[in-house]
Amino acid sequence: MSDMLSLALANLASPMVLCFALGALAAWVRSDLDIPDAIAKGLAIYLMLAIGVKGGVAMAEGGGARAAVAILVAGALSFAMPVLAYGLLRFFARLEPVDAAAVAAHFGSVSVVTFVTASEFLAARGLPAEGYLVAMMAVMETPAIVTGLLLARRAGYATQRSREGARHLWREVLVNGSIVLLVGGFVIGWMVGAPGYAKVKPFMGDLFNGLLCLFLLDMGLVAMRQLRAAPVLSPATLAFAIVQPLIGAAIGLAAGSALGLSTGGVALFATLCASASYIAVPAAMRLALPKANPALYVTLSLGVTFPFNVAFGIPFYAALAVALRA
Amino acid sequence: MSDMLSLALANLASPMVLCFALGALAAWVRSDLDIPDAIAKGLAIYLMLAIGVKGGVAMAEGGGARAAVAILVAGALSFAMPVLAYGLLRFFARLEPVDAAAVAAHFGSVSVVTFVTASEFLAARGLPAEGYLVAMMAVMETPAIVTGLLLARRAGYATQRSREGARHLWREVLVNGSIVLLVGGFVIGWMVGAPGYAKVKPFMGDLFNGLLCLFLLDMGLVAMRQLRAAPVLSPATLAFAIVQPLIGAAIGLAAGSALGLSTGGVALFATLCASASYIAVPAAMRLALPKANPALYVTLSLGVTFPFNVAFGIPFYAALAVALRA
Amino acid sequence: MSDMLSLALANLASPMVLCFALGALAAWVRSDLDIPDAIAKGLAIYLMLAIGVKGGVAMAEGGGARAAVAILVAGALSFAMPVLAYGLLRFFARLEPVDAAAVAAHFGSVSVVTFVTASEFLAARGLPAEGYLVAMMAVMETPAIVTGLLLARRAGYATQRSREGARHLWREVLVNGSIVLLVGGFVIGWMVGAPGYAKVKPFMGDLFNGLLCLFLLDMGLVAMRQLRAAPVLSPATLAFAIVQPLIGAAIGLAAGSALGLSTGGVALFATLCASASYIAVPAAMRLALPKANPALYVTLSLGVTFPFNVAFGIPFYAALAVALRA
Amino acid sequence: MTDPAAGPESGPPWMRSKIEIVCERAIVEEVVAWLRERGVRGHTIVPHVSGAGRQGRRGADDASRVFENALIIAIAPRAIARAVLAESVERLRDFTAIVYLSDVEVARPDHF
Amino acid sequence: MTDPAAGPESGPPWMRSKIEIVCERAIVEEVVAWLRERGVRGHTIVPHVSGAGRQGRRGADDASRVFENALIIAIAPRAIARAVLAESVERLRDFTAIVYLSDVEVARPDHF
Amino acid sequence: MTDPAAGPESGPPWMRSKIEIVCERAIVEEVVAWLRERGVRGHTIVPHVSGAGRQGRRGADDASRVFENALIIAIAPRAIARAVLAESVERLRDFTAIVYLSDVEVARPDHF
Ligand SMILES: Nc1ncnc2c1ncn2[C@@H]1O[C@H](COP(=O)(O)O)[C@@H](O)[C@H]1O
Ligand SMILES: Nc1ncnc2c1ncn2[C@@H]1O[C@H](COP(=O)(O)O)[C@@H](O)[C@H]1O
Ligand SMILES: Nc1ncnc2c1ncn2[C@@H]1O[C@H](COP(=O)(O)O)[C@@H](O)[C@H]1O
Ligand code: NA
Ligand code: NA
Ligand code: NA
Repeated sequence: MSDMLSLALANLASPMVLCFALGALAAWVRSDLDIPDAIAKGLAIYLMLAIGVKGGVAMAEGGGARAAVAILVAGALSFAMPVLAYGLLRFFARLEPVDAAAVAAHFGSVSVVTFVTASEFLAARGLPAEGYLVAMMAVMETPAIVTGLLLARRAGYATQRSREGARHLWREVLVNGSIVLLVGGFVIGWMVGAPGYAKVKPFMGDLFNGLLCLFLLDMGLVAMRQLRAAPVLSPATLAFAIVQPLIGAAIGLAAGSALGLSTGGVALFATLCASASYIAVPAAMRLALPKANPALYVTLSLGVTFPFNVAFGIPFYAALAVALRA
Repeated sequence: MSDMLSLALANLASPMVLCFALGALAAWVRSDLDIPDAIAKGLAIYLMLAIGVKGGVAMAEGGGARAAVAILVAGALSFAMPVLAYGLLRFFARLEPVDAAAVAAHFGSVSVVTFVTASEFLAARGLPAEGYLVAMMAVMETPAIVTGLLLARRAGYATQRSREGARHLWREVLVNGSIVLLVGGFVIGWMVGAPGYAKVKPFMGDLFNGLLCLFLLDMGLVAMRQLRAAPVLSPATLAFAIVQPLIGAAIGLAAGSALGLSTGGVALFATLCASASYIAVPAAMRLALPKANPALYVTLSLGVTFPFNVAFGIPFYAALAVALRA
Repeated sequence: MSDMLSLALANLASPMVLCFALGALAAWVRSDLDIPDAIAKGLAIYLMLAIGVKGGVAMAEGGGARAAVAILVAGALSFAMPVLAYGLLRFFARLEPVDAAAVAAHFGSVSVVTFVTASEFLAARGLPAEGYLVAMMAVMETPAIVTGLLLARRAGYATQRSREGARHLWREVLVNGSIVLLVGGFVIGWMVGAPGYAKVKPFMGDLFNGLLCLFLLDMGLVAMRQLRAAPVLSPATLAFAIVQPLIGAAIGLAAGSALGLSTGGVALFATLCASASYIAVPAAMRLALPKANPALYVTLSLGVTFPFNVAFGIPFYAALAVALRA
Repeated sequence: MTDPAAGPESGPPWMRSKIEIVCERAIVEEVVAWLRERGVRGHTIVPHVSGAGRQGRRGADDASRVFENALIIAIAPRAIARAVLAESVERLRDFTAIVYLSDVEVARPDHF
Repeated sequence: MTDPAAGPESGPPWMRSKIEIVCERAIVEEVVAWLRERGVRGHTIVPHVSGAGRQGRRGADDASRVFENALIIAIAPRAIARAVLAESVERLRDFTAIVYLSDVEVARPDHF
Repeated sequence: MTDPAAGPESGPPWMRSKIEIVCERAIVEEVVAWLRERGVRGHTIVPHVSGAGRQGRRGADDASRVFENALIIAIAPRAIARAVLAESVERLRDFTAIVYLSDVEVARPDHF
């Protein structure tokens, strides 16, 4: 328990989380502070490529024997989790089926920045995770989208029809930028191994925390602005965005332990299950389920669950993993 | 005296100042060289956040006992200096009251990039300044704007009236991006101290000079393009943009010494007093005093005073501070 | 021979070349991965400035006695090479004169990114080149444009007439951004030498490979998208884009040896002669020879020759230089 | 001046219609494909416009880009433009979008 | 074709006016607030346009952004557009700005 | 409403023509210089627009920028606009470009 508290405090006092808070505060006081779009996208590309490469290098170091099973389990969880979320959203939060399906897809998928923040948190505390967690993350992006669309179809909502539209949607889902960067980086890291990594370490390794600070500053701005602009949400809907991560984390802790992951790996997998997508899934839902309200799903995943995980979830899941493994 | 010369030469031969010169030269020969806007803004954000964090970390190391008084004095000087500048502009340069008030506000405020360039110059010469100089800079941004508006009102120029406009103006003045980054970075640095800083040092510390090079390259382009596009200015107006910094530096040297700052601190405070804003104040003046000519105030602060300080002012003020303290 | 193979494999397994391949693959599967324009331009500016500074610093270390002759020879080759290329294009590929002249100009000029990739490849293999190769590159950018225009004029195509247009063209040719950055960086590096370089090395030196990765990722995307969008080209035209680099490399190897360059220098000069411009020359041709088809010249230089050199040419030219010097 | 209702070819300068569509970025590709199908032969896109309408403010740079708008401009014969306008009501109903037409004069009638 | 002077509601497609304002960035928020006050129900902003007029070239990317322009587009009933145009002369006098109107046809009259 | 053909000065609001040119970036400076020569007193440029026309898709961010478009907007008296439109056919033939005109109303006739 005191472990947990000290982890939580350590998290809140890291420059990364403080930068996130600064961004949120700036948006709260309506400062004109603005990270140019191109810079924010450049930072996101950097983070995804670098985390992919790091994961691949770790994988090349060995220890990937269990990777295949773990990756399959991760994909299966992403498929299954939206069903649970849909249930909660329909029967407790009383959302319309199409909105419930869209939101559920977000929570079955994952947030790369939450993952990256958790990785750094764990690494700094001597709890590194297996390299193939990156591959597990990549594989969790998409299945939840399919489940979300199936739930919507079951409820009578036809998803988009035009051929051009469908092609566009599936490209968005299967080869979107983040999957390409994560998987591509992973393969590159795995091919070049430690000697190749040495060439790019000053960029991809040493700068990671600093660039993450800048990115989280932007995320703080974006999350808080989203929250300010959001329509009033029902208490039950808001509660969902806190409860679902906790349920997801519990599932992740159990599955991670069963898979025999390291303590850091268990904590990181719990974080993945607890996180919600706010990039790939919104874009896909907007195309496939236009009748679902984007302000709803983006606000829940980006405005509520993301800050919750960054500030409180990560140290909490880490403490639980430590306790579980002790 | 030979000290001063060698400092001046050392300054002119630094990669940072040479990059500034290269930018100016490129603009002079009308090269199409162009630093994308988003990159320039990203660099500015980096520099402000990093200098803020550095200042806060230095403050956390102790030695901040005198900070409060120094910060108050800095704010008071920013309030007072525009009155002097207004007098010079009205009676020697013979500007219209509204133009004189607008220009005066710029010279009472400060230039972050000049500060940052001076910091590096001093640090490289073993003359580091107190961490709270960053806070002094942040506090000097705004008061001069208020004085400028009061001077204009006294001369009969109503400042902007619409409620939306006024709200916008005050947000711009009180929580503009640079204040948020400087103060926010300062607080973060102060909270995380040296151990937290270690995590981001490869980014915020090691890269500082290199990124400053790139930013000064852009500033050279921007300053020279401003100068080329400028309307013809009277010799007295141009002279003001050189003389006022010298007066400001003298005041800063005196006040800094009286405050008991270190040699580096005195030099840096003199630089602050000598510098003129070309980001926050122009934006505020455009909103509050639309009748004032923006080509005038931007050309003087960005096209004349800024290059003068970067190339000659900084080593000169440093040499004076050294002489004063010897 | 086994040397050559191992060099080729080492090249293909470097993170830089793999990032290029990843970008190309992403474009091939029509991923929406997109490096923001501002980031790509910022990276290009960085690479040109950094390579210029590095070259200048190396030059300051001494060994530049032969530089003047080498630079003159490089310029002369850039002048002459388009004539040969024009002949091939007219008589084997059967292009129209105006298209042949435009394409020829591209192949007489050089590609900065190819140069930069080759520099890193050679440095990593203990084959550094002379610093003044950077100056040789800068001087090779422009002469080929003049030859291209002369060839077109000889064939009866008037180049652009309006005064504003001509002024614009010559500014583009003589003081375009890449020349300013390469030459400016070179002079700065030469002036500040190793002590000045130390201040910016974490940025300009240590990050070079990592940022080159990101840039090559973008180049892979851009090159493959260009190739996909390209009109169908005749086999002879496509063959030209492979054969001409080989001829160019042979000329470069001979000239470089005759000039007494180091092994690395010979390899790098061969790479320069083998490379084709896809930034400065297209822009100039579009202005000066609007009747020439931009899809043709951009596809050949960016879509075919550039990837060929990055993947196969560089290690091949290096192996030839090693063999020649053994 | 030529009569706007006179149809495609009635002497220089020729009258055409300018279709302007402000819509969410997600559907830009589909809208363009739809215009093509309707016979529009070219278009111009101004990316990254912001704005506000019945569905609130848009243009905040959220990471997913679902709140971004773009402006599509297409010059086409009047009959095609009218058909696009009429069809837009149904077709864009679930999306954030507005459509409006105006008259323009062009010099090369074969182009549009 | 409906008569442009016939007022807001006269059968499909309905006529509206397009107000276009090119102005310095500093005042964009205020201009939008003013349009809202006058009854305009939506707008679209194209940020970062450059240009030149009586006050010289604009668009150089100076750090303070005081030399940047934006283009505001707003569709509104003709009467409102006329009022905005008339009022603009006084209201925007001290600022860098131009205003012009044109006629557009829309399909959903309730929207604008 | 004033008659569009009535010439520069016929009572408020005054009629002017809006010239719009979508062209490749390379020639923007020259096009602007040409407009000035023809008597156009101001212009606005929307940089970085993409599009498609007879010459295929454009706007891919290639490094050389030869495939980038820009949109130029210029308000001018009708006679000047007509002259520009007529001259454009010859002048822009080798380049990627389209030109079209429309009518606008302005409040300050001295401005345009
Ligand atoms: N019908 C059209 N409507 C709108 N924009 C067009 C149209 N045709 C061409 N354009 C634009 O003008 C540019 C040049 O057209 P083109 O010369 O036909 O390739 C294209 O890249 C588009 O941006
Ligand atoms: N009256 C209007 N004038 C100009 N643009 C508008 C107007 N109404 C809506 N828009 C634009 O169209 C987008 C979608 O409108 P809406 O569907 O009404 O939210 C908005 O985000 C604006 O960019
Ligand atoms: N005749 C014109 N046509 C198009 N845009 C113009 C015109 N005159 C001015 N502008 C635009 O409006 C801005 C302000 O104009 P001005 O107040 O005349 O300097 C300029 O920077 C241009 O972007
Ligand atoms: Na999840
Ligand atoms: Na000052
Ligand atoms: Na070449």
